[in-house]
Amino acid sequence: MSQMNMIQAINSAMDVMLDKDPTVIAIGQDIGYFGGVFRCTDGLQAKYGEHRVIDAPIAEGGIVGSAIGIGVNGLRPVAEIQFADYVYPGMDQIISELARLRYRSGGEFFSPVTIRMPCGGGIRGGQTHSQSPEALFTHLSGINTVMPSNPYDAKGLLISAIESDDPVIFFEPKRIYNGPFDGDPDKPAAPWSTHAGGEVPEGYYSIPLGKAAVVEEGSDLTIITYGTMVHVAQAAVRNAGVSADVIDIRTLVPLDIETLKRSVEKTGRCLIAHEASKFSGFGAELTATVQEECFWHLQAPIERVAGWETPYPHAFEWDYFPGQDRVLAGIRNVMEAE
Amino acid sequence: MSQMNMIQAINSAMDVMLDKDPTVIAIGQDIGYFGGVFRCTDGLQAKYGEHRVIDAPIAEGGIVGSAIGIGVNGLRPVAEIQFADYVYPGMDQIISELARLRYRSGGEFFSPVTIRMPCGGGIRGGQTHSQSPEALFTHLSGINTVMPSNPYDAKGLLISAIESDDPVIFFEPKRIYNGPFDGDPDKPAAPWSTHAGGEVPEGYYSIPLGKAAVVEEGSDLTIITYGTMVHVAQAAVRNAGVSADVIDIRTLVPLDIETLKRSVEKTGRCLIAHEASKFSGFGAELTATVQEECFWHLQAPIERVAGWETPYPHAFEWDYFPGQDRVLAGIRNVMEAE
Amino acid sequence: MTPKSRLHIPKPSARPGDEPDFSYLSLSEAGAVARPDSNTAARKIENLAHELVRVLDDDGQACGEWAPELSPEQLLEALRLMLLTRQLDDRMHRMQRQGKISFYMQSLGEEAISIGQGMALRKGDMMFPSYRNQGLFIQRGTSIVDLMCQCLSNTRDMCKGRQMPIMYHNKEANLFSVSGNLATQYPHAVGWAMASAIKGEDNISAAWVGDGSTAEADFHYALTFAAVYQAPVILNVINNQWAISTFQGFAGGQRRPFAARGQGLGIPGVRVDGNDTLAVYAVTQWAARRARQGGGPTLIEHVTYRGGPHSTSDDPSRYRPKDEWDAFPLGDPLARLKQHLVVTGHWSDEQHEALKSELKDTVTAAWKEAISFGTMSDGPKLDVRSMFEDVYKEVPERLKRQRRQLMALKGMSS
Amino acid sequence: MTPKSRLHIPKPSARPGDEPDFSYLSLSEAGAVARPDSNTAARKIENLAHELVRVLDDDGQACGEWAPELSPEQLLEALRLMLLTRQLDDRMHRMQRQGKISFYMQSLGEEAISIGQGMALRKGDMMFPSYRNQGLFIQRGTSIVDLMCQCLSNTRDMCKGRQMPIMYHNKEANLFSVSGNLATQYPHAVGWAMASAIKGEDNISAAWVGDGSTAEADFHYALTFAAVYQAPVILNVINNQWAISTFQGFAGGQRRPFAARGQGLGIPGVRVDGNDTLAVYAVTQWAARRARQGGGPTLIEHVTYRGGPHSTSDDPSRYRPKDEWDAFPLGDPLARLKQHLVVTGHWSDEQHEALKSELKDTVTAAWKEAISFGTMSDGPKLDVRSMFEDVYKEVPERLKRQRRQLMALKGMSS
Ligand SMILES: Cc1ncc(C[n+]2csc(CCOP(=O)(O)OP(=O)(O)O)c2C)c(N)n1
Ligand SMILES: Cc1ncc(C[n+]2csc(CCOP(=O)(O)OP(=O)(O)O)c2C)c(N)n1
Ligand SMILES: [Mg+2]
Ligand SMILES: [Mg+2]
Repeated sequence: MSQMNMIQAINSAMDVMLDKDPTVIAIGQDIGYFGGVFRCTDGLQAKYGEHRVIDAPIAEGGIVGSAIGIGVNGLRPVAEIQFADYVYPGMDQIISELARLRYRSGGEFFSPVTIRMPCGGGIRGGQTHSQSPEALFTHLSGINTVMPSNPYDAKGLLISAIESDDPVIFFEPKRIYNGPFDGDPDKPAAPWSTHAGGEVPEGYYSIPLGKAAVVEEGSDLTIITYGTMVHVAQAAVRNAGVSADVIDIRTLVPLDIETLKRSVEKTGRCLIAHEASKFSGFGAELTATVQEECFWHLQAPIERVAGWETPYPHAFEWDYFPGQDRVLAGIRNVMEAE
Repeated sequence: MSQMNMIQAINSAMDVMLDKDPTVIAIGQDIGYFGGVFRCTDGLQAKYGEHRVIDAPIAEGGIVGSAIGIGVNGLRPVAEIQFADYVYPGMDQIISELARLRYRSGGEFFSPVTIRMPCGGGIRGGQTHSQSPEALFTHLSGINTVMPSNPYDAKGLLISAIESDDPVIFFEPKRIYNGPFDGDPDKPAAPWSTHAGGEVPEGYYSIPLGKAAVVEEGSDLTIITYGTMVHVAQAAVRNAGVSADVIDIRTLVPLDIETLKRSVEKTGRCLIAHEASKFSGFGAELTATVQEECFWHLQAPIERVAGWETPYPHAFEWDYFPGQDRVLAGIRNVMEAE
Repeated sequence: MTPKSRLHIPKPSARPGDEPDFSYLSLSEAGAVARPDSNTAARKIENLAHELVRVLDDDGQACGEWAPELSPEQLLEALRLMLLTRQLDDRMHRMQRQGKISFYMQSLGEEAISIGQGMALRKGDMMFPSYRNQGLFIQRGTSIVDLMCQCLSNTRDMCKGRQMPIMYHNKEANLFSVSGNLATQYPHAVGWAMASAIKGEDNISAAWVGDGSTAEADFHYALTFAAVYQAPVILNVINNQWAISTFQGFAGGQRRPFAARGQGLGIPGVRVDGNDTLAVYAVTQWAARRARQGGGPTLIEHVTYRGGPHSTSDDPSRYRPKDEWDAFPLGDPLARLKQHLVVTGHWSDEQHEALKSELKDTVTAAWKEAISFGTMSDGPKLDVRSMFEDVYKEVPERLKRQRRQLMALKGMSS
Repeated sequence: MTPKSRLHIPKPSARPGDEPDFSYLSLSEAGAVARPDSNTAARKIENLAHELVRVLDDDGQACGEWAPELSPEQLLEALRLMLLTRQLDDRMHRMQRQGKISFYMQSLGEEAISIGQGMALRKGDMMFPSYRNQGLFIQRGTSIVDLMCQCLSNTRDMCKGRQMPIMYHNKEANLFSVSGNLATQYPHAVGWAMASAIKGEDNISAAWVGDGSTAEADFHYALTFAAVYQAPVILNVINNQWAISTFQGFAGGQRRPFAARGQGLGIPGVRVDGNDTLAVYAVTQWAARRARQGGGPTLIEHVTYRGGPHSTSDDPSRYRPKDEWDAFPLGDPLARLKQHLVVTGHWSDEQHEALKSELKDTVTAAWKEAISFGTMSDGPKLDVRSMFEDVYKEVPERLKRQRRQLMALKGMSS
């Protein structure tokens, strides 16, 4: 066991897999000699060589497209998109090719590409370094979508993603790369060493895709969330003194419906929180799923707490994505509804 | 008034606007000399010249990107993407540029681009001529999304889209280009002349974006849908003899929540239908919205009837997207739930 | 606004009713272009992108440095495969017209490219075809029945009914799955070649797109990655003059040959007579050797003509002269190879007619066999349950549930 | 696997600790490149993409056919604007270091490009800048205070707080909104130019990207559309040798100059000494005339060096020699223009120092004024309600409701 922040945990997952499986290769902008703009691949090129940790041209579609071909030829590529905000030039290769290759070839071809990308706001990065586009990927059949909320999960889930023969979109909430964040921008960031998820085994382990984690147990309501918002929700619950199940879904696709169901059937009340805009955000699917599965147990409308429906605004980011106050207001709505 | 099918109505909308507003131009693959693969721009280049109805290279990102620049320079471009399945190379320009330009420039720049594209299945087009990707666009702040279900609406809504200073994604369900389709592939297609929506004024008129149409009135349940599925739902309701409000939302963004609310508050039961895959499809947002707005009126879980969560399959398309049988099964679920 | 517009709008040389006019095509004499060593530096051979490598002259004689060493047997085999491709296309086109399949795309007039290139590559080389490369499948031994079954989406369809007709693949034969999205296979081929280089293998890859598709982003991505990493890949542009209704000028063809597209990245380009099987073979062999030797990518432009409609959904008489193909200066690839074999004494008109009718019978027999595995209306049907497979490696719970729902609705057991 | 890999991995000429090495840069002597007429056919001037247009020689004298007719006043104005740009950059970089703004990007070493090109274009010409073209904003008269207010996201921010620092725009001055997504502005510029041609106007447009950004799809789209429609546009590539940590070889720069990228589409390319204000001006004027005369697009590669870190988030000492800029053979654009003015008798060291301290004061005064409109921590603040505006032309009901929700939470009136 070691103390790791999320960057170190991701780096460690890459290291473990590059070491364990000679077919694993990494490709992305600035990931090689430099070690990545967030240093998630620091030291890996020195260790595994520039033929396995490969700097790429600034061409997201080319990175995804060539990674598909690399995967078809028996290697196992982990591609990095420098920021999730820059994935869109690669959308066609992801949607039309990566997600559909196995299906369209009657199961004969596939490409086990993992695409890592930092997402989310709170680093004063403005609209091109802060987006949370995860919902878009969850509508595609044929790929899985993951977003961890702590170093332990990040490493275990990334290893599963790399090992999976299905393509995985792996979102890394950059706001919590260095420590959990409770939604209060004025408070100094807590280091991961203060958090159980900061204890990370150095070697190989994996966490299966498709299993949610109940990170807080309670009886009054269920909060379903993922990524940075897990910590904001936990803090809100603690500070408000309500008794809530806080569920970190960890993988958006496949979604662990059983865990959600068990909790909402117990509490009868449900709040869903994410940073992305509300309209057609992933909270829409979560809401629809919960109301389908748990309708008769619901004692109040499911509440969505989400980013406003504007592009990500630089100056107002703390007012844009939900902090504890909005989670709390949501909790009040859910608890008082009748 | 004339009898028009949907292709003629769209052609007429383009004609009216090219004639009325000298700044309107059209650009797209094969739309000029040839008149479009579905003939939606037939005759328009001959009438308005090849400098206003412009054939484009096969480069969707270039079409959207150059249209943005054309729009910034005071013209009003209507871009055609040959099939919605081919919009993805243009995603970055749509998401990062078109949708955000007004916002990021403090309101000083905008580009009034309309992007037309045929969508949906049922023409034996396989996975690259049949997709329904509308949900992806509804999550983006800064653009509107429209999908008409008949010639009258198509013309009126397209004229509004072209006149709008906000960008519009305009989906044309190609299955009903030539006539309404009730979901039964074995029945000969009914011509638009048998449908009230096939009566179309020849000149200028517009239908505001953001207003749903109640196309069928009833009391037992509310069916919310759009595009081709409007006709499938209507046929299912008629054949089953249930009394339902069938609501054609017509514009997905902005969504006419008031009309949905009024109906569901009246009926207490709600079914949502679309061709696209269910998971994170637009039905998720519709479900979430309805349960938020009408929770206390709901007597049964909201039911989603949608495409299966696979890529679009060529051979099984009639089993893939919902026909009357699945709508009926959904209606039974909603009506019998307790 | 129009009267004062100064925008340049590309115009084809002829429209319906006009005389066909190919004066815009710059041609070289057969044998006229020198053949440099396959490891010559790219900047020394920029001429190859502008001239036209041709081997067969008007009399059907092979001439010049590019004339490949192919035995009469090999050439006869090429002829047979080209004829088979054409017979298959003809049959399937008619089957679509009769409503037996939903869609089809012929490669009429372009057969020399797939067959010639297929013969010049090794079994271990990976191919990333476009939808007009059925010849590659035939050359690599995919059975005609298999191709037909794919078009029928029947119980023996290699795609299990998941794709439109002609979107074949053949895993064992190293033929990648054809996509309906234009040019997406280009970066795949480059990635595949990168992996081959990383593994230290000497297999190369090849990809094909049409003239129109060069405008897509993936064309640029592929060229950039190929140049940066010097990937062992052959990138082919099949310039058949048309992209549905737009002529190649709408992809920039009025300005420079497509073979020159990579010059700004130092990728050598070779412009070849795509209707000359020998030239196509020779150029491909040259590029393959270059790639295998570590010389990186080559871009090959095949100058040819789309002899048929774009697809069965198309009507070219709306946008180009009906007799344009007849006027195409590079002729018909099949007729030219036949002529070569005849003038060199290895073939005769009688033999040709006999082969034609033999292959017609082959195709007819294949069709009979293919439809025995099911058609759109009759015979065995794909199991609808299979629709839920291969989305992921394992069928996830959600899809199992959806499968049960569908089966219940259809009153079938799941 | 690595030992046998045959993949080519581009390597920069020097890494931290190594001697800087620019031997890979091919240079021409000042005055050595002939200046063709601006309407010369593209194929006749392909040399311009490979040579290097230079006007100022090592002694600061202007020489050769490209030497532009610029008065001493104009040159002094260029010097002033370049100096102002550098002073502003220096100040803002330091302000970020002190936590006063969240982010900044200097144009250190690249000032000649924006200022020289700005001077060569007309007021009606539209500019689509990248994030390292602050000089264009300065040259077109945007006040320093306005630029600072944008970086502060304060009450006078032209972007109303919606974008990170340096993502300026200036509608009145025909400067498009800078985007954080690389290269997206390239097709916009082409579209704008197409519209200008359609309207029959003779305004042209210009766009800028970095060497690394040429790998993006939008670069290809823009070149293709520009070539096909012969759009009146100047497409600039600022080759400052680095793209964050990757040197220009990762965008294909090891193979051919970026100026050659359009040759496969018949777009003339001109490679110019980007640190030579006179050469930059002359080449831009040439390309602008060509475009206005209907000669279509020109691609200009400016050879320069990124003197500072990529941004305030970057530490270049991790990936390149600390003293690389000092060794850059094309020097410092500011020093070179100054030298020219000194040797031609129009300027002196004393005047230069005086101007520097005057501009420093200007910048200091501007900063004082700017922060009076608010900083990240103090002073007037943008009204948070404005966050909901400009998503659409009118604020839709949904956003009004969300605004009310936020206001209620903050205990403010909506
Ligand atoms: C991304 C994308 N855009 C548009 C289309 C529609 N489309 C199919 S084929 C075609 C023309 C292609 O022309 P070309 O590349 O010259 O190939 P050819 O058909 O001549 O072999 C078009 C526009 C598509 N399949 N994919
Ligand atoms: C689409 C996209 N991908 C990646 C990035 C991240 N990024 C920002 S600047 C940069 C390097 C750009 O280098 P270059 O084009 O040479 O311009 P320079 O910074 O040298 O002026 C990268 C990779 C981005 N902003 N947008
Ligand atoms: Mg073609
Ligand atoms: Mg650079």
